[in-house]
Amino acid sequence: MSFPLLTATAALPALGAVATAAVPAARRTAAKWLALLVSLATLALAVTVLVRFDPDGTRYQLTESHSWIKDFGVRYELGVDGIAVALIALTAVLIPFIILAGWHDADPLETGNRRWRPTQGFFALILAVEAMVIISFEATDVFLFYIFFEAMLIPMYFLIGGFGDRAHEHGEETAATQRSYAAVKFLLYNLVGGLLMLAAVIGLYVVAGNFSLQQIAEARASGSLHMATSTERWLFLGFFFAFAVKAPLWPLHTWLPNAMQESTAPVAVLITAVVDKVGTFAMLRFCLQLFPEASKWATPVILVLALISIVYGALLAVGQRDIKRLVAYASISHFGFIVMGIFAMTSQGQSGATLYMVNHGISTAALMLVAGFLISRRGSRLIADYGGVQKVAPVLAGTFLIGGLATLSLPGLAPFVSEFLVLVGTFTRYPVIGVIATFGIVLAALYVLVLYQRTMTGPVKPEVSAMPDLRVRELVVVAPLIVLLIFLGVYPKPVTDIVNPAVRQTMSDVHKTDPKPEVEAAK
Amino acid sequence: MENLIAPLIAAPLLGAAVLLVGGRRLDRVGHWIGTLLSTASFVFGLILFADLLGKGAEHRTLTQHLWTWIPVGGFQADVTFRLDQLSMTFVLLITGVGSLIHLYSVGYMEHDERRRRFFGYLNLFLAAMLLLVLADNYLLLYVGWEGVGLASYLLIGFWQHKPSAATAAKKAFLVNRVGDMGLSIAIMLMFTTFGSFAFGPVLSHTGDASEGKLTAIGLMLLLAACGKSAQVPLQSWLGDAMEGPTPVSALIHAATMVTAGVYLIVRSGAVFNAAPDAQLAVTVVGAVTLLFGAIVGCAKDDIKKALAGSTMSQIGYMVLAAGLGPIGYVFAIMHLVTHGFFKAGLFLGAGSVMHGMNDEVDMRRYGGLRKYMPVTFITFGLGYLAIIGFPGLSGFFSKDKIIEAAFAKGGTEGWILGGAALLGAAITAFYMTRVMLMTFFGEERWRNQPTRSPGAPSAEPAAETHGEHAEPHPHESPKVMTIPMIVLAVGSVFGGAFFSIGDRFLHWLEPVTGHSEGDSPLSAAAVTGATMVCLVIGVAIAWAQYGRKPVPAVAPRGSLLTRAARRDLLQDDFNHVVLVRGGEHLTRSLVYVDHTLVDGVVNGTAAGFGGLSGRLRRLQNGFARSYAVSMFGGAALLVAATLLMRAV
Amino acid sequence: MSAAAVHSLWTTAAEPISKIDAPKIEYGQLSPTLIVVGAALIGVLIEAFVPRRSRYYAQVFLSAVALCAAFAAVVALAADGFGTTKAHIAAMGAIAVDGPALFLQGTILLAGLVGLFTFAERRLDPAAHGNRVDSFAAQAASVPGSDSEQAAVKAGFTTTEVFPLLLFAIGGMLIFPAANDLLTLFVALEVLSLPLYLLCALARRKRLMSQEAAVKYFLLGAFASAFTLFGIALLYGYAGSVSYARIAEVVDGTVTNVDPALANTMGNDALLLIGGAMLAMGLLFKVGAVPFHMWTPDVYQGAPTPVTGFMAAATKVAAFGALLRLLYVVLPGLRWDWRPVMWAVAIITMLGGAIVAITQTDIKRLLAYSSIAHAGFILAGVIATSKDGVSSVLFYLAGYSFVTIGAFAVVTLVRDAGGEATHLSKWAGLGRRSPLVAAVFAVFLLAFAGIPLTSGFAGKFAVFKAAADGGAVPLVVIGVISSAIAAFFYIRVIVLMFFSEPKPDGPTVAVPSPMTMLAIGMGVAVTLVLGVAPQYFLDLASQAGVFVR
Amino acid sequence: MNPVNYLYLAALLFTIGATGVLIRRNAIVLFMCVELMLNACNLAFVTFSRMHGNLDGQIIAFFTMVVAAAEVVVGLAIIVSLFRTRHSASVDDASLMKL
Repeated sequence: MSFPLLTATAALPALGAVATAAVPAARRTAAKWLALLVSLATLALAVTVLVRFDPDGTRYQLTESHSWIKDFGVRYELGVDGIAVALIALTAVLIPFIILAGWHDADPLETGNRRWRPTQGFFALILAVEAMVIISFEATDVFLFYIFFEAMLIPMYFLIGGFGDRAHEHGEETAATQRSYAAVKFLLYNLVGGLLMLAAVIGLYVVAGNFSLQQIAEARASGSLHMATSTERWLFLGFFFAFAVKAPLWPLHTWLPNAMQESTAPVAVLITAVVDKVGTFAMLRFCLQLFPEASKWATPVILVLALISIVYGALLAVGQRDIKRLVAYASISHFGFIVMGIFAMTSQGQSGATLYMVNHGISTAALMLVAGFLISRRGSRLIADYGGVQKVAPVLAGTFLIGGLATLSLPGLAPFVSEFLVLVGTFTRYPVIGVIATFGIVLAALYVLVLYQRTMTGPVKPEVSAMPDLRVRELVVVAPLIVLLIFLGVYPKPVTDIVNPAVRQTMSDVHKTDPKPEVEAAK
Repeated sequence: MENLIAPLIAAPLLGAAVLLVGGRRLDRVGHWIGTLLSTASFVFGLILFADLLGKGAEHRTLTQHLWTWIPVGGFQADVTFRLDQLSMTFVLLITGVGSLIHLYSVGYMEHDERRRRFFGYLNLFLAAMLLLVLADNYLLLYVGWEGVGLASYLLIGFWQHKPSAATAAKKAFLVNRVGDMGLSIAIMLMFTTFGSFAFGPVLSHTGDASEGKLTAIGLMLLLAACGKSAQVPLQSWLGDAMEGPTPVSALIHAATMVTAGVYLIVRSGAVFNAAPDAQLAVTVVGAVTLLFGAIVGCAKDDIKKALAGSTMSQIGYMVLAAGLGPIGYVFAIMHLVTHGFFKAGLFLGAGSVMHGMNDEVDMRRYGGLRKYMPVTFITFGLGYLAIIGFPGLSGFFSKDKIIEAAFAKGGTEGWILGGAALLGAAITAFYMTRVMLMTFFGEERWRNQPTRSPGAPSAEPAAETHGEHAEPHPHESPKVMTIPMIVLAVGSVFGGAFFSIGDRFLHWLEPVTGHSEGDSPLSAAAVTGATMVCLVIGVAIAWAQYGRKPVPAVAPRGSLLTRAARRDLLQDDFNHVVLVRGGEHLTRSLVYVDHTLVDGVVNGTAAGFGGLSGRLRRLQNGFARSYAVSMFGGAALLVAATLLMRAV
Repeated sequence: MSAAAVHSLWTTAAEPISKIDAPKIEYGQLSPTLIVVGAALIGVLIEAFVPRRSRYYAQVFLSAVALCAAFAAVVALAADGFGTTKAHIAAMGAIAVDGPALFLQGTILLAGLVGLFTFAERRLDPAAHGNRVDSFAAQAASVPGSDSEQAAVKAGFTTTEVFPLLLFAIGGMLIFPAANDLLTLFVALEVLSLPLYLLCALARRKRLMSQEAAVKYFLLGAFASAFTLFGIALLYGYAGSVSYARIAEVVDGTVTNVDPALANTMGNDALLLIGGAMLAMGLLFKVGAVPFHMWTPDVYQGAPTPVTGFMAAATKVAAFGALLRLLYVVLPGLRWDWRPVMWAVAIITMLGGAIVAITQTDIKRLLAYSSIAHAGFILAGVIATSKDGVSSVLFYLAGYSFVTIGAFAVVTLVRDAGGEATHLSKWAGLGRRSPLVAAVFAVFLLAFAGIPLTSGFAGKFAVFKAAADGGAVPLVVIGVISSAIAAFFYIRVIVLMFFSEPKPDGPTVAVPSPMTMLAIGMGVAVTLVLGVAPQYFLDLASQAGVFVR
Repeated sequence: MNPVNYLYLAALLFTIGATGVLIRRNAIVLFMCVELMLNACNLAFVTFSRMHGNLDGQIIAFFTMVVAAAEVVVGLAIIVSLFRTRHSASVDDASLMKL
């Protein structure tokens, strides 16, 4: 029995959350530092996971397995494959930046009330989310995964509804109502998805008799566990629906713009960059492994939905007047790419999708956090309220531009690699869809550049004329992200090396192989 | 020796990094750092050139593998550079002209407080452009391809506080993106066809692939080329790109970047050779563009826009040549190089004129400048002679060859293309003469016109710095600006001759592009003669219009064609109406749909339950007896149902 | 029936009664009930003889001790194996001592204990004339607002009768799920109901509503029990006996020694079906299933909140226990007749409860409707008719009862000038004023909503799993949907507490005595333990999942 | 005569009682109707007892009476207190809580 590394990686932030919440009201800064340190320690653990993980080893590594709820056939089973490792690393990397970026987001307005401790709560909740996200990446027991997949909603819900942008064009009262609307919407959407998944989870148990991903997958592969076609499809739909809501896939996406618009930038990043990844990750791990046939059966529809998400999201992003909403719709478009890559069922597509999850996390973080800094300065989310910022705050503008360029996946920056892989992967099997999806890159350029032009260029608006440039803390947040973007854009090999074997496994689960190129086929 | 390729790119890249990250503390030395590093890269280029010359014609290909970039399944992308005669030519052109223009900019941007940043962008551009021409596979080329796009975006919009500049920059990037879409699709096609997208495998296996696939690839590559090289129908951005500082127009939008499309086509020659339909398309695009550009060039009063039109048309020539296949490749490149010299020279000249004229760009407010800025006049004049193809100057050789090749294509196509090329030559002569006359001859229309009339377009904000309300005092530019002009002028005078005497250039490039003499229906002499005739006609008409009678300070209404040409032959209006307006409507309606339909369904469901709840709770009316009724009814139902169950 | 037979019957009856062998009662095995009832009787005596000042303490002490002792007895019995191997029927076939019975009795006793704590709370209301007051009327007989009431309050009267009443009710509840013949069932039903009727009427504040609640509860309860009784009568007519075992035999047709006299009525299925339905209706009334639920919101709202909490928790447990026994022991042979009906009831209960709750504005009514919805979920498990079904229901009930009492205990804390501030609008911004209380309540709400890591989720999962195993997949799907609907209004409350601005005239949160704290604390503890590590309790429940017959 | 008729009578009484509960307003009358229902049950019990020829039914009847008595005690207490506060025994007046 070796040291339970995975458990530790998830438990540390959880304990950190408790500790942070327990910090007395007056010691606000202490809470912040505590949270930051915990997240950094978690990052260290995640790195050890990364190091201990052997890409060419068995499929699931660092596994842990304990009996938990015997009656439900539930075991506490953890294990990571390449995909999970990559995403755990992403999570652990992003959280410190999120905390640092949100340093002042939760400073209480009225300091009179001794019992009201928003700051502690804010950072505790962030850590709680981190813990739950990490463990759901690690879980190889469907039930265990489901529990945290659902439980994660609660802290997210409080983060969205409890903390919003300070200055709001319509005043605090309406801001509060809009926030709670967004929070409720988020929760209900995901809860409905989750509950339908619950039905499917129960169904799976009735069919399979246990929840162990590996056992079921093996049983399926060996044919010892037979599922009626209709059963498999229903179960698949139950699972997929929940993940599609989380992802979010058109037409289940409308909660995301509200949630991202109303929450503070760091929380918005937490939503898109971290939490939503669980959805796409789960498609890759659970849908494809547990229900390979049904996945193939559903592929055409899903691909079309993904395609719609791509184009639709991009077009709506162009039409937005609110910076955060714009980024939200951009993310919807990007999630379309991810889903498309997963269900293209080619190694390029799926490696690309995984890589995309990582890169999208980083790029969105960069763009959104800088946007957050911008908004915190002017106190408005409306694009129209800005103009000429580039002249007064060149560094801010520059970082914003880089974030934008990453979002439109400029070659040389990380997202390009993943996006191109997804496109190629799709194109090799579904040329038409691939080509249509390629329009996405033009639209992406459109919304990013329009956003940049309207906010950063042109004559300086009086309201922004006194805008200070990025502060040191903010630079510390943004610079590493940009470095990461460039590094992964130039040298993504470290990630692909980890991911590829896992993808190969998944491909074999669904009995698919990459189509041969014409020339070889001819020979 | 090949290890020198990476530094070639690294030098300007380093420059860009240092200058952009370095911050204000580098303001005073920034421009020199930039110039130095671009020159360094030029030196590396020369060394490599010497090395290549030392080798046998067949062994003049160096490759340098740096690292594996994207390895996923069959998809293997490496960061590998390939230096052969073709890329060598470009390297020298880019770094050479690039360095000169760096030097020029030192003087030109003197009064701009963001000069450091400008040089950073310039270096970034050089790096990207070098990556483009040195890449050994299409994906890496794509990186450079978009890199130059980015640089051009940044440089066009360099004066970001001017909305026009910002818009122009955005437009350029977007239109280029459309082209990039073509390139990425082409790469995907290559991957599905050849299982690779490196030059080696793709270009050597074109024989095994179906012609349909190859045609598709070719057309997609053409689309890419159209975007980058401002060919019809994606040419609209080039004119607006003149919003950028003049050195940018000279380097990026005349000499180097816009010729990337030609490079792409020539590089992919093997594909096109195997796909005649694609080739035909290329030639058509070329021919159309060369006329289109020329016509636009005739109508513009903005000197830079006029030159932009001419650039468009000259690149049209190159594309046309490239479309002709092995007959044309070499000459396409040759014209590209010579064009690089004289067009850069012309732009620098234009810049110098504006520099002396309070950044006035409207040629109708020039006139008689030859005695105020002699150096500019002479260099500009030489460039002018070169571009119209005056015998003996570089343009003469390169363009003449293209026209020959066009005829050599044979059949009706040959005649049409050749005819177009000839016509183009005539128009070129016309509009260039027009520019020349309006700028340097005639009476001095800039006198007693203290302020710029609002209608006239304004390019340079530097105007704000030195007195715009004073009457302009034309003066020669400083040495740092004139020297590059002189060098380029020399190039544009002797370049063509140097290349063509003994077909030096042909032999140099042939191993890469291959070459074949087509059978021209006309003899070389006949073509040359015809060209000369066209030239004379063009010049004559121009002289008749702008030389003999004075040029009106305000543009006359002009013929329908003229007015159309002033508006880029209405192509922008088309874009605006169809794409912009249409797009806006589409997005607006989609936003509506998303809010009312998609979101409405969700909220509607919630509201529905709420209403149902409100109706149901009325049953709870507070009267104990009504509760009893429901119980009684329930009991009755229960009993009935149970009995029923038994009955059925 | 022939006259001769009748005559003989009379004559045998008329004979001098020589010797009836005294019934054999296993006092040990009935000890839990006996202890509680005995304590109740002593409580009455206390009311009679102990001076007023010290009654309260005496009563509280006595009840606490009695409940603990009874619980200890239950544990002892269970440990002795009466839950599993030694399970049998005691008291001449009147009372079953088996797994479900013991498990439910244990749950009821704990719930009762926690309920007792909330009954005994005296710190919440401001002290009237220098003596602490609980949430019960000073003198139930005095007219609200009258001088006599004033006087009673001034004199510091307190209705300490509530404690014996509570004990009586608990006693009835203990018998209810253990009853093994219909007569015992009926008596237990009344024994548990009558005290509750009274308790409902005893609120200190809002007495009109309290009395109204009592009247409604009483009239409807009596109405329902009349149906129950008639059902019993019909069953008796059907089987010629009220003992479960006997009836089951008749239903299964495996009846032995039929005396010819019965031949013509016995086995008349009409009697059986109608009787069964009416009996079931009585029980469904107690569990608050649609359409017999309508008393629930009014009574829950009007009754004193501690009573409501206790009632909502314990009564449900007892009633479901009885229902389980009825359906599993008496009418299993009839499964194919009552299952579809129960399906329908379960579905409309789940949906009805959840949907109507959406628009509620009073926290107590809200919880009432939620309890209705939960009754629906539990019914889904009842229908499974499998061992898993039983144990899942037992588990669910255990978890649910603590959440409920805890939730209502929290409600007692939120007060303003008019006593408890039960209107939802008053709860706005509670999370700002006292995050702890709000957080605790949020935990209960999340448990109600069945969010993972709470007992609510574990229970819901168990029940749905059993149902799905039993082939009731559509039921599961509907259950899932209705819990999504239910989630909506639980969340609404959370939103109100945390995300809306506190009102200036908002309520204050009273600082309770350790007793209420203990009640709430136990609620939270059980909720989380059953959510995170339910295995032990699931084992317990599944061991206890077998009825003796 | 055939004891089954007593059953019909019992059912009739029960129904009358139930109907009374549904239609009458006065709490006392309501309550009496409930009592009627209980007694209908009693009748059924003794009848069945008679038909089955065992004494269980009759015993139960006694139990029922006791229970009914207990109900009366509790019920009247509640109803009276309600009457004293509202000065009306109509159950429909007591409808503060609704919806």
